[in-house]
Amino acid sequence: MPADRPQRKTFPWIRAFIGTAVVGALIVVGAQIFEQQLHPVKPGGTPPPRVPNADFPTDTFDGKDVTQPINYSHKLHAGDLGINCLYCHTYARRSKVAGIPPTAKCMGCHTVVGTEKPEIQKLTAMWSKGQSPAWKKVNDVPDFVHFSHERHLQRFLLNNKDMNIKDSPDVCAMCHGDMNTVGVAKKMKPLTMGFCVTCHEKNKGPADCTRCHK
Amino acid sequence: MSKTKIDRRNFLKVLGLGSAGAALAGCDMPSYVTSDEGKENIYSYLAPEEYVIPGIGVWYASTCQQCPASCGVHGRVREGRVLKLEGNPDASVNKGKICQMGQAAIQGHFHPERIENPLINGQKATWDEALALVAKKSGGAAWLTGAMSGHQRVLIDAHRTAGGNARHYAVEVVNARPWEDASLATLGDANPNLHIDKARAVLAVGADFLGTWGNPVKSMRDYGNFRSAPRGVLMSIEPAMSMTGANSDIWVTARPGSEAAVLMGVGHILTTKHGVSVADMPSAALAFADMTPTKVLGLSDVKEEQLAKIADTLMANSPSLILANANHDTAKVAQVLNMMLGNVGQTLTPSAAITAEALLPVTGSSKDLVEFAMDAKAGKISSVFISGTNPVFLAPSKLDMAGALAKVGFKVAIADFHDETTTACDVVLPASSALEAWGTHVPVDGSDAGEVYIQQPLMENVHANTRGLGDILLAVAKGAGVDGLAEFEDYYGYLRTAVSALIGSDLEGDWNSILQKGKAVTAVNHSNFNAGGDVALGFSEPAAKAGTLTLITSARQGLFDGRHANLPWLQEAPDQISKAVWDSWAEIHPKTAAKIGAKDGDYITITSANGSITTRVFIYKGIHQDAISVPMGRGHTNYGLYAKNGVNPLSLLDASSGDRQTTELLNSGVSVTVKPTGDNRHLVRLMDVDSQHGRKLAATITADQFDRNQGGA
Amino acid sequence: MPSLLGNVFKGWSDYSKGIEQGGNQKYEHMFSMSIDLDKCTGCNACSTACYAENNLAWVGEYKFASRQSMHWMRIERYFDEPDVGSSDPESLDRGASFLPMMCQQCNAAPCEPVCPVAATYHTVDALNAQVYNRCIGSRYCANNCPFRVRYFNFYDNAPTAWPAPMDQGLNPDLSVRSKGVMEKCTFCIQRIRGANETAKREGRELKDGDIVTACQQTCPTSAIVFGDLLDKTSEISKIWKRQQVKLGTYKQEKENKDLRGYRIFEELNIEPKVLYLERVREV
Amino acid sequence: MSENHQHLTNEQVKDIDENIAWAKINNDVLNSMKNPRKGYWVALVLSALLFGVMIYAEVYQYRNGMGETLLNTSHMWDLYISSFVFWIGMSHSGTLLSAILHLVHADWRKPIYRFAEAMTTFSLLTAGLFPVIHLGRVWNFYWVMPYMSDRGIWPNFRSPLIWDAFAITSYLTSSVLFLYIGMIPDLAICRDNTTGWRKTLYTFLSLGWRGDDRQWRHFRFTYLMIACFLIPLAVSVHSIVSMDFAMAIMPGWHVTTFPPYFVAGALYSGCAAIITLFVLLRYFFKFEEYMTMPILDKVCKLTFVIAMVWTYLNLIEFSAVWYGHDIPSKEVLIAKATGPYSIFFWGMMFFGSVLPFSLLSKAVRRNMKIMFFISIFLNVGMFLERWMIVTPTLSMGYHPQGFNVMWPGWVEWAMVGGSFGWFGLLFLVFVKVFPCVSMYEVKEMVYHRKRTTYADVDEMMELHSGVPGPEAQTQQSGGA
Repeated sequence: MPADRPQRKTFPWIRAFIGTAVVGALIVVGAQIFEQQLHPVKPGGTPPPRVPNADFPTDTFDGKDVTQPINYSHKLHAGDLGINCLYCHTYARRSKVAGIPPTAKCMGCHTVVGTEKPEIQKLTAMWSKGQSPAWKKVNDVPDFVHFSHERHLQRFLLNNKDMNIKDSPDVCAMCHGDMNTVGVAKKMKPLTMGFCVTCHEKNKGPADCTRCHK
Repeated sequence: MSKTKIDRRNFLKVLGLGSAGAALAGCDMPSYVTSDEGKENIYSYLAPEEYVIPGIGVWYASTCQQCPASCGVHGRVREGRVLKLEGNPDASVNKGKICQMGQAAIQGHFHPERIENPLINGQKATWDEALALVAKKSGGAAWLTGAMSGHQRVLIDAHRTAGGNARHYAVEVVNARPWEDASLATLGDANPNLHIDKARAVLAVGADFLGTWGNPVKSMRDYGNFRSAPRGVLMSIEPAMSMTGANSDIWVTARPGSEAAVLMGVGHILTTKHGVSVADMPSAALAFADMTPTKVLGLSDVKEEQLAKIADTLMANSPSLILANANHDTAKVAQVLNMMLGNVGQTLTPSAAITAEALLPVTGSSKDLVEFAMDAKAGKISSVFISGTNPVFLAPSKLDMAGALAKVGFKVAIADFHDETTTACDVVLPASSALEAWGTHVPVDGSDAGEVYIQQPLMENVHANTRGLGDILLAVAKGAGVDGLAEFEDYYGYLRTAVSALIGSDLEGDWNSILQKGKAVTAVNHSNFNAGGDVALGFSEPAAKAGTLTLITSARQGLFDGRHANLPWLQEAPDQISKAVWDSWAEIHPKTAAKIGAKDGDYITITSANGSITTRVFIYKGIHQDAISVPMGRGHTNYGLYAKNGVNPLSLLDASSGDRQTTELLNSGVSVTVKPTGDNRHLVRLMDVDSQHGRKLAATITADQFDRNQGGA
Repeated sequence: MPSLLGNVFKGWSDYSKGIEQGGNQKYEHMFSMSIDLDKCTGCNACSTACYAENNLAWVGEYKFASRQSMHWMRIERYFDEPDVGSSDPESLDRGASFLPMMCQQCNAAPCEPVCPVAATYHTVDALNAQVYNRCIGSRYCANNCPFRVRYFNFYDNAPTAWPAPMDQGLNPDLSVRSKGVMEKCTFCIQRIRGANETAKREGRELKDGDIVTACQQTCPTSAIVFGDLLDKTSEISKIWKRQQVKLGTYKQEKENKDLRGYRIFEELNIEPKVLYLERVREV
Repeated sequence: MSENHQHLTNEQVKDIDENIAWAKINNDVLNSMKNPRKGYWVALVLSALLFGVMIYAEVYQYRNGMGETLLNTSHMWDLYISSFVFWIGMSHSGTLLSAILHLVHADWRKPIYRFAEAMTTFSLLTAGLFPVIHLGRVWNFYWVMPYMSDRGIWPNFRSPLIWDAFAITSYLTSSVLFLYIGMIPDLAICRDNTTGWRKTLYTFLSLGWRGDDRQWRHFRFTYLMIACFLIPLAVSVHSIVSMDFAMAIMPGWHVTTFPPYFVAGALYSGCAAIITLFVLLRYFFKFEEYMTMPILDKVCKLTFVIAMVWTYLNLIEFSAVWYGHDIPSKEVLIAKATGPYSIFFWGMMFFGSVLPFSLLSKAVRRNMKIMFFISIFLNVGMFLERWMIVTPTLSMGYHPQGFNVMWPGWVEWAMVGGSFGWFGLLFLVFVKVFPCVSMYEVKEMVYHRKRTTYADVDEMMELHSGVPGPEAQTQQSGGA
């Protein structure tokens, strides 16, 4: 039986090309979106930091706003009034956790200062009832990460040649960003492992996993 | 971990909120991957002291209440929660060491099944209601407790004397009563100090001093030195292998109840072969002369060469120490041998009790358990407070403890867990755990340092509505109108004053140093042995004839007498000998197994005159052919989720197993019959092999090699 | 980001060189343990202390029966060879021997090279570290461990093991292991790091006795000694010296045959760092 | 044809009848791809169900934890790894037939190498599942692959598991390539003879194949190249898989002869699988003219030889252990033979080393039914072999405390069964979408056989079948 002669087929270059282009485009866009999830950066970027090291070691990170039981403003206390971080977060010097200042410390001033403000009155009410506010954790790392504030403060306060560090806030800013610019605290650095490792490699921090993961 | 020394009371004030929100370091259930902000809460302290730093553990001294031994402990407190217990180096009984039961105290403390509120007839009630009811109906109440000492005992006595001097029954099934009585009879001192570390040879006859006898931690600490060069020799004579037996160099198995005969046989050889003089004790000499090796063999299946070996070792290694708790007779023989061998004064020294008699410990006995049941049945007890013991579980079924309690008009339980007894009580007062309460304790054993151990709270109550034992006792005593207590609003206040009186100083500094060390040191009066004089030695034939099985309810470190059966850590800690977990088992000898036709994992029914239990067999050679050993501790009927499994061998005991002199329910003596049910399930054990398969795992060398190098290490 | 490729081939292998390469010279510490089997009474105190210190999950009878338990430190009980227990066929004539068995922290650990993601590796202080959050649960390491001391989280044990409020008693210094992760004895690494912090805080070097593991601390007979082998003055290195046991060999030549020190399975050339002292027998 | 074949019919002596018309070849093969019969759908549904069970088991295990497999502290690996090795082994058949035999010009392979090659690919896809599902934290499986991240951490390149990952992926890629390249001319034929979506597909896949000399020249060259490249790869892959065990220190695993042993076992199971599929395809697709008795005969002989090699290596291993000084290894060996797993061990020895001797009989070799079951049993033996490598070692090992016996739970069995479902699914789809017999190579074969039989081939062909000569044919329908 004579086979019918087919017309010659040529390879569909056009279609192949378009297909590839579409797939490639999808991949690129997807990667972009994923990256956005990883490090969301506010369009227009964050305002230029006033505190040194606020943009070190990686770019800033725009965490979501957290509503706290008391609308505490870091901008006011640390920024405008210029209170040192370690005045309130005093545990950071001596312990692995920086901790939240005990209510007594707040009341130290606020029995006389700003008593007319509603937020302060909220605090005073709690204090008199003997409760402590249920703060939300903002700079939170997974529980298998064991970070020591004490070690890091010591390292960078005592041994900071040509690092542009004058005072403890400059050290805090390395991981917490420029808290002078925000009201209620928000996460201003990614605090991912990459973030930590980058700094560790730059500053010869320990490269041993079990320093942080136990 | 720096052991910061701090002022206790301020710490308590601080903790007002410390424990309420203790998530400062994110110690909640871990969020594995999340690092999102705003997920977890942080609570701050209200007004902490300088030394309270989140993230840094602080160590506070207290006293362990897991067994009557009362070891001193340090508790690591962080973020207002106690996380770990360790021995208190300043406590001379345990010197920084504790046993697994002490380690597991944490789990009991945070246990989900704690009693959280006062109960009246099982209904939730307020403290005021409960205490009012108690005050109303508990006139002339008797007390049924575990071993008890310190100011808790003082309060109980005060309450009793105020209310017509009803009796205080102290129940401990695992006790040293035979030894105490024999020592009292022979040396005139119930609790002579033992110096195992000074002895070159120790012979333990049913006295499991490495497991549960006396203060095991102290004994083990001494045993550590005892084993370092020059190395002492440990021998034991017992029907079934105990922890002490498992560490013995010479282990001799004797028919249950015949231990006294064996010891006398040893005495026989000592007198005849080694010519040790018993001139000053004619009747003892008679007894020894009478107990010839052949007779011993007939009574106990112990061969002459074994006796000789023991006697030779005792002679070769002096000073030695002979400990016996099998029964009164045996203990007496042991003491006589100690005198003969000149151990008295060297490894046995007179005890030095503290001068404050009121604080001295009431050591428990199972005799009190029996007598309580009798008195209750006879209607002699109108009302009773039950604390720190579980009579319904411990009592042999023959005593019908439940029925006896039913006869008692008004029953108050002071407990932190629901158990068989609390359900039988009219009022249940929720006690805080030992780590939440104040108290003082005087160890039975051996501290002639005159130490009174302070039990102080290591954290705020986990359950807000519980109260410390001391506070409850105080409230009850107040309710009963005991005078002189009105001024104290809480037990802390009472204790502070009382201890100050004890040490003759109420300076803040002294009090703080007491709290830091965890002990108060007070005066002791040194006594002397009034040994000498003749001692009549008797041997009572055991009830069980040769060839019939005798039940041994052995006590093991871990679940102890059953009070720890609700702690998963201890349920899952493999038994020291059989390596079984989470269930009961019956140890029998291969020959016995062959006789009754049972193989490993078979269920057998053990029947005595008072009932029967069914459990699985574990077959090995570390037990006498006429013995069957079922460790006590399991078989609870109402002790929570984790204590459901196993059987309770204590229920099979009865007075026939009693010691003639002390009328103690001994842990051996009931003759039983055994028969397989036909079921078989593999006994869950850590390991199914007894042999090392030729690998060099646990290697051994001979003692002479050891001595040649002074132990090497 | 500097040196992304920096540690592609270095890091994992640095501290686990075998004997052929003459061992590793770069350790800062070399933590080791010695256990005197003659003092060990098999009382389980160390094991329970480990549960309390290291957030070990208890698993219950069923899982224990399927050998899925999590006890990092287990006390094994053997009766003596060859006659398993005694010369007397009727009964035993001496006690058992107890063997506390935990991770031996081998210097040439067989578990390390086989882990696909390098979740277990040798640290600069000669510890055989296990990084829980890196582990993907291929379980190759456990297969390759001659001691069978690596325990795998076959289930999510946390909810059953720590029902509220038991979770309040968890040790915050180390993480609770999740489902599908391998774990093992770490020589109480949280205590080691803690002691390091304290030493740094006080501006001094780590000294012998700073680090006390949970098992060592509680052992009632003080059978366990722990310390740094590189510190020649430490108790532990004295013991190794006295026992004439050397690292870096799989066959000990002692001039004094009566010494008790030995390492289990050292003939496999894996360099265990736990020194056992033989049990003594009266014969 | 030697004398002893005289009494046999053509169908029994000749690898293929040289008088098949080429158009008929096209039609037969193309028909095999069209309108599936009821049996096909039944098979498809069955495989789908099996695979569904696998999915369910995986979800169950994922939610409840690995413990559901009844693995324990001593047995950290079990059936998952065995099946992994088993499927990797299966994959070696295709390579053997298509690549090795291609290089040695054994042209009887031509009618059957295509589905063998497909089998390679699909069993690799199946094997790839197991290392992933056996992970405790399966969602992190990609951590074994080296990829740049700002954490700057890398997999451990010393671990045989990493080597596995690399070996398998590269093997998969190249075998897919090999399968595809080899199919291009046939795809062109399909393109010319189909309509609708198939036409679109084949048009795209056949890369504009016209079958002119230049294309043929490049095609042959490429095909040869990949074949050469594939052979060392095939050998290395299973050697590396064997190193998962050989690199460990456990008694019974730490064996020097493992790499060749594994490769032999792989080829063995592969050949057995080929026989199975051979019988099935021949039966279902009426491929009697192409998958002829003599070819089966040759495959069986090949299988027998490999079986003997495997047996030899087995005995080598045993004797090495037996006369060696390694007591634990000896214990493991004895436990294998006498312990709780002994029945499976002896089953493996019987199916693997004794059963093959039945292949010595021509009657057996040429009996489809018997061969079908024999081939199945051979593969059962091979599966047992893998199991007996993994499990007995773990049940003994060095430390007595770890001695225990473990039987896999239903989850593991479900996964193993499901893997067959998954394989069947892929294969069934393949035979309906792609030509499972290489048309152009069969034509070549026929042509060459004609050469041997007749003097002037082209005239004869005119004579017999009235179709134009090969060159014309080539021009026409893209065939050889």
